[in-house]
Amino acid sequence: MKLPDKTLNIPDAIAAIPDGATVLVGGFGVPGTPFTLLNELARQGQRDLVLVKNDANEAGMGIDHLIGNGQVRKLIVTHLGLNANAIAAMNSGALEVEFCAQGILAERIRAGGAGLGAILTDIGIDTELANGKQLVEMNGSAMLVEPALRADVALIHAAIADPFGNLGYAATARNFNPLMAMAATRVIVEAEALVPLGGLAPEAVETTGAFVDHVVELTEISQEYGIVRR
Amino acid sequence: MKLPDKTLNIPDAIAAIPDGATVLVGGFGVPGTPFTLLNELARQGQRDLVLVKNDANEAGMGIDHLIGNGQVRKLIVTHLGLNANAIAAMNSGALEVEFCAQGILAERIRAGGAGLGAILTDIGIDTELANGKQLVEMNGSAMLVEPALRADVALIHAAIADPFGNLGYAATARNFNPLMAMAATRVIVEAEALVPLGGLAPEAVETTGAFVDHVVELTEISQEYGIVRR
Amino acid sequence: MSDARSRMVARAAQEIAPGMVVNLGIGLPTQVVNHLPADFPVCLHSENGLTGIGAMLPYDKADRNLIDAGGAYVSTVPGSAFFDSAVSFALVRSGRLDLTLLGAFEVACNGDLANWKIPGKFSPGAGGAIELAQKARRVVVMTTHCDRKGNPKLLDACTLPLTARGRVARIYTDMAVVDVTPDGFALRELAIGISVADLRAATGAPVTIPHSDIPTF
Amino acid sequence: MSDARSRMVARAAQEIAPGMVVNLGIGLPTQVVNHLPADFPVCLHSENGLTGIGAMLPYDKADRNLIDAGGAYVSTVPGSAFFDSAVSFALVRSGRLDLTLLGAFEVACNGDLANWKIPGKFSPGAGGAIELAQKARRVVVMTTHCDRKGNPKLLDACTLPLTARGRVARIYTDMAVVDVTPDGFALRELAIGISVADLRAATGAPVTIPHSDIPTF
Repeated sequence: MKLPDKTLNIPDAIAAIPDGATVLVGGFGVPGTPFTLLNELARQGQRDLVLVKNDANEAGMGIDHLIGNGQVRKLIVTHLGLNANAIAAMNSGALEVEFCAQGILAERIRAGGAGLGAILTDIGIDTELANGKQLVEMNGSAMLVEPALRADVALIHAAIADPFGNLGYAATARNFNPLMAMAATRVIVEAEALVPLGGLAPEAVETTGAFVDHVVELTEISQEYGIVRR
Repeated sequence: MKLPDKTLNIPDAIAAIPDGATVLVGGFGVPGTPFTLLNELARQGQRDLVLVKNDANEAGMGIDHLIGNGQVRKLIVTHLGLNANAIAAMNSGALEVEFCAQGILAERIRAGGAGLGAILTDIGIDTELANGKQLVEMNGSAMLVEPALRADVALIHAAIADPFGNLGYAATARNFNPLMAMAATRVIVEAEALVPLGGLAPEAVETTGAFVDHVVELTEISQEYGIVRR
Repeated sequence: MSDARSRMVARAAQEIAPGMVVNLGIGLPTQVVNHLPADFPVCLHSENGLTGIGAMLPYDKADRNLIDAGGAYVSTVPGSAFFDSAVSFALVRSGRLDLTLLGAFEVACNGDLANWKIPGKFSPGAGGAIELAQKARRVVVMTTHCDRKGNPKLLDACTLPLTARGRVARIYTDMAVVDVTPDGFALRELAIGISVADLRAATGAPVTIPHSDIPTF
Repeated sequence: MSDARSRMVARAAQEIAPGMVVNLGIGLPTQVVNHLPADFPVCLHSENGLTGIGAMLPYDKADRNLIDAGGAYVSTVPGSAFFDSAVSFALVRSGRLDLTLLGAFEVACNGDLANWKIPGKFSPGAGGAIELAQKARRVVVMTTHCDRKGNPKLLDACTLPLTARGRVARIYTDMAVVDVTPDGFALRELAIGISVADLRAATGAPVTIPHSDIPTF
């Protein structure tokens, strides 16, 4: 026995995404955003997408390209603060935006990855984020039902991967990536470095390859991944 | 600024546990069981404890000492398979036992550590593990409400720790330890090795010390931690 | 191990397709790996937090911190990964476990499985069995056809507390390969030397017999 | 930064007790760390997955993968740890965050906080603000006493969408230190040069004034 090889090229990995797909996108700001996979998705032009991401990147990078192309029907996000384009698209009605508390978005995705139905939480009670949500009484307190969020596809950025899809992340580029890597039917990973099986120690693996479908190695780290001088 | 120092000696760490406490105990079989902390708890003799653990260890080791001493009022566990003493105590009525599906026990503890109220799951539906549990309807399907499990104390075994309580685990000694280390008011860690701040790389930390209250260094690895020849 | 049981194990090994993530129950199921080629691409999962289970190790070579869910000392392979118990069952529940091979006390012709409790006799707790049986993409049972007293384990309905309802797809026994179909048990293959009459006598529910030749194993 | 604001920041730094885990909101709150001694034992938390935030770094020394939740390039300290976004908010919600210092649009005299949305003008989403405000053990606000137009931010009731209800314990402004008590706002300290009359004029709700001397900062 040996562990299966899941390496693939970028165009073929992205070509498996159909129109209308719900897509989880890793990253918090620049770190951990799979820019190369997103650029290929922009190039291939799949439409009517529902994107789930912490933020909307900044104007001119990452998912902003997809929003600008009109490929995105809906965005589930915790904030849009740094992307004026996305705010404008939301305000004009061109883009449907669902806001979620940051940790609850993380938990909803994790619940999807963990095969749970939902979590019960009091986060957001007394705020407009509770509007329209199912309530359950538990020990005399009202709790919100926050449904698990599972997607068709997850686009993940890793610092290091092996061919089975075991992953390691760099610093705060971890963020939503390990959660999203558990929560999609098709998990596509771009890795800055691809090492042979055994190149990642079992203790150092942050996402087991058992959750991963495709691994692509980045041949260059483009400027988008770099320092942003504001 | 520097990170706080949480090192303490074993008797003082355990002395903070009162009678009647609910105590999470790490480990799956031998690996990850905090034998030294448990032995001190057996020596100090706190009573009326509720223990939460994957299993009941084996006769003559770990929580079996506490059960044998009559210190345990109730045990929440996934199975008792290897401990005939525990099964006998349960069958005689001396020990109350609540069984939980293994992954659901993990999720209930994690939910406690994550400050959630509960998880909704279909695991156990159609089995007697569903008996008496609250049901919620979600999208037309019945889901069980599995309440978050938080405890007064967690007893954790780590391979390596720094004084702030950042932890690393060895191999399958990880198991329930990182989950339990998030889910108690007082988290007490025994570590096989204590390294200075900075001795664990930030990427290698498996539990951030922000969850940990006390760190004790083991001065010897007693026979209980060793290979069991069956 | 009897010859028929050995052939059952070898036959069940063919359940494992390239690329699968597989969880093997304690006991006989773990032995199917002995029938896979050295370069066969598969990922073995252990509930206590390991993907990529390697060979079992003798005590003098064992790592005290590295066991499988049955408590056996095992090794890693290139590409193994460790994780906590929550992640381990996340994998099981979220559809990433392609196959589980489990033992059974009873299997019913509607796919119900009982393999964790005999009231009054054996009630150590289910461990991870309920999640494996309820959520693996394919649930396959491997068991002796009858219990030690000769009573059938393949039944019209389970009498013991259930592990999961309607989840068993196929059963490998020392007498036959039997599928669970919408019409109940359906014979697929017979062990060498077993007749249809033998099988019917040893089975506690009707079994559909194919009209064509019945393969043997 | 004005002198009064500098003194507000310095005064607010005294909120941080040894051993605390602290989350500092974007902007002025992050500056309180400049008023702590080098060996002060504290753990700074960043929502994007970091405990042990080190100094901010200039662009030419920054690590492209190491930012705080506000997007600033930061460094680690000995004992820093990285984790995912779920663990990061697990820490916040489960009571491990001793203190958060947040900015505000409005604070009401019952402790209500509004700091994430101005309908029709500013609605980028709350990010992690709701969880910080709802679950930190102690929620302290640091803000100018009035907005840019001179309107009070400390009010009888919030007019903007709430971040959290009844959670603010204390407010540091460029005019005063004000506690939220069961009887509403209570003055604790005044900025140098500010009178009780100044404070009352700039506050949109009654303020209880102590009978004894009022300390200044």
